[in-house]
Order: sequence, then structure tokens, then C-alpha cells
Amino acid sequence: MTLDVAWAMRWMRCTAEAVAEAKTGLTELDRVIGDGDHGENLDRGFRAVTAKLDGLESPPAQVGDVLKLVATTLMSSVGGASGPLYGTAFLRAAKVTGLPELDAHGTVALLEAALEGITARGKAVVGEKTMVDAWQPAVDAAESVASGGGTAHDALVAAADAAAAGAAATVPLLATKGRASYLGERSQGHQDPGATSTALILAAAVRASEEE
Amino acid sequence: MTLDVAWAMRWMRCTAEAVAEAKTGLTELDRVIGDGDHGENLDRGFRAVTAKLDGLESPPAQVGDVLKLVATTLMSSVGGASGPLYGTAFLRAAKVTGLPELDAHGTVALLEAALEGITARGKAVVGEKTMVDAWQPAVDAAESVASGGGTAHDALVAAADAAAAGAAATVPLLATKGRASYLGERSQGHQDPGATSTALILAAAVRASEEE
Amino acid sequence: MKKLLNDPQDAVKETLEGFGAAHADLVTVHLDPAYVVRAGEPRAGKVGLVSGGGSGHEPLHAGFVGLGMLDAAVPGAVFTSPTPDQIAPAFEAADSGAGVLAIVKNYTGDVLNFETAVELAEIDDRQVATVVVNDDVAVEDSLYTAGRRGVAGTVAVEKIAGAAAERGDDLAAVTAVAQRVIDNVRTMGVALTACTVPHVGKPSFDLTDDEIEIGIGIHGEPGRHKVPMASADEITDQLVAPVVEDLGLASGEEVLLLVNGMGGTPSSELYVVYRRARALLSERGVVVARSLVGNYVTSLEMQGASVTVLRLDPELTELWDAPVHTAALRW
Amino acid sequence: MKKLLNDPQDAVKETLEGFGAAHADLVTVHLDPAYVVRAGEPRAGKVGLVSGGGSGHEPLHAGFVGLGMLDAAVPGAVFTSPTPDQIAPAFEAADSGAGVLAIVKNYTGDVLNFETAVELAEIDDRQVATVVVNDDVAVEDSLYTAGRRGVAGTVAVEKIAGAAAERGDDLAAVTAVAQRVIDNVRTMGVALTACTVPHVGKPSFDLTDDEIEIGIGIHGEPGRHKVPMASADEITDQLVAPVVEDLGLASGEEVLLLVNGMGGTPSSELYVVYRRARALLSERGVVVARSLVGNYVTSLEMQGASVTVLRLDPELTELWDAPVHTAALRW
Ligand SMILES: Nc1ncnc2c1ncn2[C@@H]1O[C@H](COP(=O)(O)OP(=O)(O)O)[C@@H](O)[C@H]1O
Ligand SMILES: Nc1ncnc2c1ncn2[C@@H]1O[C@H](COP(=O)(O)OP(=O)(O)O)[C@@H](O)[C@H]1O
Ligand SMILES: [Mg+2]
Ligand SMILES: [Mg+2]
Ligand SMILES: [Mg+2]
Ligand SMILES: [Mg+2]
Repeated sequence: MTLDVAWAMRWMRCTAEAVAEAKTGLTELDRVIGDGDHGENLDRGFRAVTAKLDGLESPPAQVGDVLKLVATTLMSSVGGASGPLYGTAFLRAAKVTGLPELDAHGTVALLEAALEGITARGKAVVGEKTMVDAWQPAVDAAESVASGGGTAHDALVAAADAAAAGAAATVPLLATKGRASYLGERSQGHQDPGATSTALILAAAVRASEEE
Repeated sequence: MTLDVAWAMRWMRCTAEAVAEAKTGLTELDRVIGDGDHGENLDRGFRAVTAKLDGLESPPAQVGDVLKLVATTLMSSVGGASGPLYGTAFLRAAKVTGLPELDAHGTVALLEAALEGITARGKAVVGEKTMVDAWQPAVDAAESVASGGGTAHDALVAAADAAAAGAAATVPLLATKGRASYLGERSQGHQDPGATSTALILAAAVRASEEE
Repeated sequence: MKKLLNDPQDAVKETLEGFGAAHADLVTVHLDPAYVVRAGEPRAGKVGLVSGGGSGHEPLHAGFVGLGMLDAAVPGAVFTSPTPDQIAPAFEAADSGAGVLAIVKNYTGDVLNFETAVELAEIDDRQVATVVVNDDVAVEDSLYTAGRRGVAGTVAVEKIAGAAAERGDDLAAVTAVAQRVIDNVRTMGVALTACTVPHVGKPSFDLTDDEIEIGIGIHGEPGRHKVPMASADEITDQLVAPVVEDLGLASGEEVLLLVNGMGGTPSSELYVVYRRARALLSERGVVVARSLVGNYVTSLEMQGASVTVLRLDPELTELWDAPVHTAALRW
Repeated sequence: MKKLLNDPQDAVKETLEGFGAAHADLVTVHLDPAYVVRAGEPRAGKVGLVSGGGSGHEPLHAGFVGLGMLDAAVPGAVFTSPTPDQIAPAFEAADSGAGVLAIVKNYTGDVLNFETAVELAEIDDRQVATVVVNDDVAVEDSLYTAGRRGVAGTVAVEKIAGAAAERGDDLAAVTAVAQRVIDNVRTMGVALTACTVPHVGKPSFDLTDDEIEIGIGIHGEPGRHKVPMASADEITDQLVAPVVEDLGLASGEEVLLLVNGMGGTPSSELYVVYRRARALLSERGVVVARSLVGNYVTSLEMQGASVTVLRLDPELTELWDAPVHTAALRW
């Protein structure tokens, strides 16, 4: 149940599995309001991450080391908008997780840093129908659990649930950032692919913490 | 009932009407074993013929004058294989019909000359699944009616019937001339477009002789 | 059928109008009858080169009118040979007194209409020689057919004969070099989809989603046989093998490799085909000395490609390399 | 989906291999990471020009690498921006010491990935300037969107900036002229059919047989709105009007008119569109001084076209006319 280096590595493997499974679905979401490559992009990226993890001689010392490896791998293999966004998210997260293990506040710090990375690069705010609409409620939920004395695991669960709800809540939104924005009102009525994959990544973090 | 200049002009107008009506069907035949333009080609040609006839100040003196005008018009408007073939057919026919009116033997001469023109240009013989397979039986039938003492009209009717039968009989043939020959055995089982249009032209000649 | 056209009957005319306006520095377009000639007067003493055929194969032939290639092109209706009354003035426009070479693709319609036009030219004492391009190895048994068809190899014939004419060869010499190209060029094509002639409005043949047509012609006529859809490499193998065999290529020989798109295939796919074709030739020791990849002899929006191989010799290579300045080919 | 491809995952790599082999005189292709550079060393003192973006738009960008145009091109996966680890070595290869201009089409993915690559370059003390092409007038309200997209106008930016670099302009001057092109070029496109990304296997959007998508992007993303299928002239009117309006063209001005095919449309149809577009411009007294018609910025096998107008001035015209020698553009 501890969010340590082994957890971080499991998180990424769980994510890779989940993305592979959801690939067609993510791509279909992106086909409708984007260009139909989001599932393929992330699958390519997380397969590369898995390969990198497989290639490690020994596990790194700190959670941040894992996240940094994830960041650089995603940046160099995903492409598209989501590549630099997720890449920067994990890079910023790595910077605040130079620890062998995370407590509840460390977990919040990770999520917060990730969100900051995404908004620094992408300049989106809540309500623009992007992955920010999943990350922001996730950060908020984790924060309130942590400040209420919850465990790191509790914080993660709350984040994942909030991200899922946030992703679902993108359906009625009008996109004003990213490729979907070109559709104007036709972007309404469809769930954002990036918000959906964010929910998927955070759900994988929870699973990884439970499998141990 | 006389095959005079008026008849020749009516023949061409009847043909134009028949071709316009059969355009899609001819093209469909050509689509299956050729390149799908025979109906369009002939329709373009006979519309041009009609326009030429409409433009005449007074009717020409001889049947052959009408046929020569048809020949040059078809040659310059049909294109494809059928353009020069029908063009040459009418040109040769014009040469033997320098008369104000045709009797039975004159009718046979017209048909014979037309066939000679087609074989001179196209080098096809009977059985190669071309328009020759309609023209040859037409010539033969007209000849036997004429030598048996039949009228010009009888000869025409016999020619038209034989052409129709000849066209129908092209269905099982293997094409060895023209575009259909590229299909090899796949050309079998389909009626030849050019033989079909030949039957149509000769049927129009009969109708023109009956309308008067 | 969705096409960027107005009345289908006007398609050829309007294409020519656009082409003439876009390339007024290169060509003059005549509309009635329709033919396209090089801008300016024919160069005295130069053999004139004229080609033509049905429309729908663009850039063939009008896209190849210009310095180092054709002097005139005669477009017929879509997939229908032009008529003698169009061809004859093209001969006249191309003739500077040194005679004209007519480059005809081997289709009954083209052959007969050019034949008639040549007869007309002879009446006017114009000297016209004719070569008939028949590079399509898909037509196997030419004894029982109208003979092999002229397809993408035509580009090589027009380019090389054009260079020979430009350097001042006389009619006999230009004709001989054109014939040498014809004797040494072979093509095989494949269609993934049929195309739709504008005024017909439905596909020119039927193909299901999992079959392709091997040995396709360029007039919407079906090919040698349908086979199941396969990978680019497997399909390319089926195109290259009969070409190499028919040419009897030996190790060490140099060739021009042309991968031609049928009109609706993205160039990325053509390069995938080129990659495999080149590898197959290399395996046999054949040296790909020159290459051309793109849409040159098309069938409207058909998806598919053809592979053309021309056996080179030093003179043919030099003529291929000679400058050319046309709308569709330029170096 | 029928395509001349092997494993869809290998499509970009195999296209690059074929392209590199066919144009070895012009380019060197690197595969891991993937980028394409001019053959030979960069010319000392010349500003390097680098562009890139998702694959599937061929000949953009690799087809424009060569004398007078790009020094390097960086192809991403199909319709997916390339990654910084590809872009950075392309910057390095293009840099002779005079700095590099990155020409980026305005898509979030392209902008972010190039941005990251520029940050990496700065760590290496490499001077990289960036221009963002956003010629697509289909995106109306750029306050509420990611901004206008970069589409076919990119060709003009690359050609003209390339000529400026080739004549020896410094980085600031090349950047300024590229920006001047961007400020004066506008495009509007239409799709008659969608296209199919190889590894997706189904069309990127849905269109019925009697509707078309006006204001289409080049990444398989849907356009501004669907309208009923219409004649080429009517469709062209809908493309030209917003372009002319956005540019605010006045009578007497000279322009470059580019009619670009989306990949699956025969060139005959492009000339029909060109004919009408030119007539509409002429009606307003606008002089079409330069023209380009063909497939330059495509969307795989999509059927459709775009109309691009660039307002010319004497310097831009001179740079447009300057020699270019690439796989896809040459004069
Ligand atoms: N400016 C932005 N800020 C945050 N997220 C963004 C932004 N632009 C796009 N996205 C996210 O990226 C997702 C699309 O990613 P992807 O399909 O991989 O890239 P691309 O749009 O380049 O094809 C969108 O669904 C959205 O969630
Ligand atoms: N060598 C030939 N001799 C006689 N008739 C021929 C010959 N070649 C073709 N034909 C006729 O021409 C018809 C096709 O005409 P058409 O479709 O107008 O021309 P194309 O084949 O050039 O498209 C065929 O159905 C056939 O009857
Ligand atoms: Mg996408
Ligand atoms: Mg036909
Ligand atoms: Mg035809
Ligand atoms: Mg994308």
C-alpha cells in the first residue's frame, strides 16, 4: 500500500495495459472531435515506457527517477499534443518526488506538479474540454482528502474518481483548445479523449497501489 | 416505302433517337467488357449528325450525300474504336449510293460496302465478338432476300433481324479484337456493345422506311 | 459519385481552360477542336512530336507538352480516343517542315483515329511517322487480343523521343529512338478501386472490399484477374515479376524504374511500392540508375499503381537526363 | 480500407526508405530518429530551414528538402506531430552556424513539440527562430480556438523563405520574409471524402454521399460545416470568397494562386477549380501573376482541394521565381 518506487513502476505497467486495452476507444473518441490518433499515440508511448522499464538493470532509488524516465520516453515517442503535455506533466511531477516513497501530501504534490506542467505548456484552463478538466478535479479531491488526514492511497482513489467524473463532465463542453476547438459547437456532446486517458492513468495508479 | 434521300435522313434521326434511348444500356454493356463509353460515344456522334441535318438548307440530291455527311460527322465526333469504324462504314456506303433512291440491290450494296469499310479498318472477322458479328449476317440476309426477288424494304427487314440475332449470338463468344479482348475468357457471357448498336442502327433503318 | 466538376459534359473543356490559364507560359490551348500546343512557333528544323488519347489520364498528355518533350497533345473525351479532326491540326501545328512523329498508345480507338488523321495529313503532303506504345505486360497473348496496351511507359517514350527531337535528330532517327524505348519498356499495374467516368456516374468495374485487380488498364477496363487484397510487398512482387521476365533483364543491366500512381493513391504508398520494386531488382543484380515516382499516367481517381521498367543504355540515359520543361515533368 | 502498405506501423518508415532511395541525389534519410536532410554538408553561412509535422501530407515536408527550400524535414507518425528527439537532430543537421528557422504549422501538437525541441537547442547554444504558419481561414474565431491552422500556404512559406536563405539573408531577415508570407497567405479547403489513417482502419470522419465538408483541415479533422454536394464552381465560390475577404484584396493587386489537391482528387478536377478561382479573382481585378496546381499538402487519399492565395510584392515574386530543386517542386 506504500507509494514507493515499485508502485511507480507498477503504475506505469498498469497504465500501459489499460491504454492498450482502451486504444480503440480512445482513438474513436479522437476520431469524432479530433484526428483519430490519441489511442495510438498513447499506446506507442506507454509501450516505449514499458520497454524502458524492462531494460532497467535495477530499480531506481526514487519515485521521481521513474517519473523522469516516463517523461522523457513519452516526449520522444508520443508526438501530437498529448506527448509534450503528458511528458511535461511527468517531468514536473518527477521534480517534486525525489523520494523513495510518497505520503499523502507527496501524492498531492505529484498531482499538482503534473497539472502545473500541463497548464504551463498547453495554457488551458478548466472548462476548455481538455485533459485539464480531469486533472484539476483530481488535484482538488486529493488535496481535500490529504488535508482531512487521509492516506496516500485514499488521496489517489479520490483523485481517480474525480478524474473519471471530470472526464465524463467534458461531454457537454464546447472545446476551445486543441484540435476539437476547430469544430466549434460540433465538439459538444462528445467526451474529450485526453481527459479520458487522464482518468485511465489515475485509475491505473490506484490499481498499482492495491496490487502490491 | 422507297429508300430515298428522305428515308436516309429519317434513318439517321431514328438512329439518333434510338441511341439516346439506349445510351445507358449500351454504356452498361461496354462497362462490363470494355471501358463504359460506347453509349456516350454514339450519342455524342448522332446528336452531332442530327445537328448537321438540321443545319441543311435543302435536302441533298442523293442518298450517298446524306451518308457522306453522316460519315464525316461520326468520324469527327465519336472517337474511340467505334468512331472510325462507323465513320468508314458510312463513307464506303456513301460511295456506292450516289443515287436518288435505292432498290433491293442498292440496299445490299450499301450494307456490303459498310461491312467492307469496317473490316478494312478494324481487321476483324466473324466470331471475334465485334460489330462485324452483326454486320456480316445482316449483309448475308439482305443478299439472299434481294437475289430471291424481295423488295428493298424486305432486304432491310431481313438485315435488321439478322443483325439483332447476330448481336445476341455474341454473348458466348470470346473477344479477340477491341478492348474486350483484354478480358480473355472473362469476356464470355456478355453481349458486344458494338454489335448491339449495329442492330439498333439497322432497326432504325427499317422504322425509317415504314414511317414515310 | 462526388467530383469537383460542373456539367460532366464540360469536364474536358473546363480542365483544358484551367490548364491553359495556369500554364500560359508553356502551352496554347485550342478548344474547337481541342488540342494543346507549345506556346510560340515550332522551331524550324525540329521534328514535331504529337501524342494524344482519351482524357482522364492527366498529366498525360497535355502535361508533357513543352521543351524537350511533346509539341502537341490531343485530348479525347474521357477514356475515349480523340478524333481525326482534332489530331490533324495538332500535326499541322507541330510541323516545322521536318515532319511529325505521332506517339500512339495501342488501343483500337487510338490506333484507328490516328491512322485516319495520318491519311488526312498525307493528303496535305505532311510527313507523319507513327510509333505505337505497347508496354503493358498484363496482356499476355497478343495473338488473341488487340495486342499489348500502351500505359505508363508512354512517359518514357515521350521524354526520350522529345529529347532526341530537341537535339536535332531527323524524323527517322527520332522514330528509331522512340521505337527503341518501346522495345525496352514494360509495365504492370494494379487497381485497388475502380474509377468513375464523370458522364457515366458509376464505377467502371466492380471490386469488393477485399479484392484487387491485377493487370489493370488505364481506361477503367478490368485487368488480368482479381486476387485477394494483399500487402504492398506481395502486390509489388506480382507487378515486378512479369515485367522483369518479359524484359529478360540480366544482372548488371541498368534500368529506369517508374512507379506510377493511378490518381487516387497517396505518394507515400507509391514510395512503399518503389522501395520493394527496387529491392526486387537489386536482388537480381539489376541497377536502378534512374527513378521516377508519382502520378504520370492516371485513371481519374482510381487507387492503384503501376511499375514500369525501362532497360537503359548510355544514349537512352543521356536523353532521359536532357532538360525538360513541361507542366508535369521538369528538370 | 485498401492501401498499398505492409504493416501500418511501418508505413512512415517504409515510405521514407523508398523516398530516400529514389532521391538519394537530393536527400539523406535518417530513420532512428526519423528526419530527412539535404544530401551533403550544410552550406556555411546559410540559414538552415527546418519544417516538420505529422506524416500523411506528402510531399510536405520531405518533398521540399533541397536547394532553395528546406534543409531538413521531420515527419511524425501519420497525422501526429514529430517528437523533440527527432526535431533536435534535424536542427543540428541544418545548422551551419548561421542559425535555424523552424517553420511550424499551427497545431497544438506541432507547436508544443517544436517548442520543446527549441528549448533543447537553446541548451546547446543553437540559435533557432520559429514562425508559425496559420493560413486556414476556415477557423473563424481564433479567440475561441487553438487559432487558425497551417495548411497549404506552408508551401509558399517554405519556398520563399528557402529562396531568401539561399541568397544569403541572415536569420532575422529570413524569419521576417517568412512572416511576411504568413501574413499575406490564406487558404480554404473542402473534402468530398474522408481519409483513413492506416493504423486506425476507418475513415477519420463521416460524410454521406451527398454532402461535403467545407473548411476541412489536413489531419482528417472535420471542417467548418457540412453542406450539400454542389458543382465545382459553386464549391470554389465558397472557398475563394472567405480567402479574398480575409486578405482584403484590392483591385490591381498581384497574387499567387495555388490550387492544392488533398491526395485523391485527379489533377483534371484541380484545374476545373483553378479555372473558377482565377475567374473570381479576375472579376475583382486581382491579377493572378503566379500559379501552382497539384498535390502539395495532402491528407492521405482524401478527395478534395484547397484554394490558397498569396498577396505578392516584387520581392516575394522574385523569391518565388528563384530556382528550387526538391523532389516535389523544381524549377
Ligand atoms: N492546450 C491544451 N491543453 C491541455 N490539453 C490539451 C490541449 N490541447 C489538446 N489537449 C489534449 O490533447 C488531447 C488530444 O491528444 P492527441 O490526440 O494525442 O493529440 P493531437 O490533437 O495532436 O492529435 C485532447 O483530447 C486534449 O485533452
Ligand atoms: N477491330 C475491330 N473491328 C470491328 N469492331 C471493333 C473492333 N474493335 C472494337 N470494335 C467494336 O467497337 C466497340 C466498342 O466501341 P467504343 O466503346 O465506342 O470504343 P472504345 O473501345 O474505344 O471505347 C466494340 O463493342 C466492338 O463492337
Ligand atoms: Mg489526436
Ligand atoms: Mg468503349
Ligand atoms: Mg473508349
Ligand atoms: Mg494527431
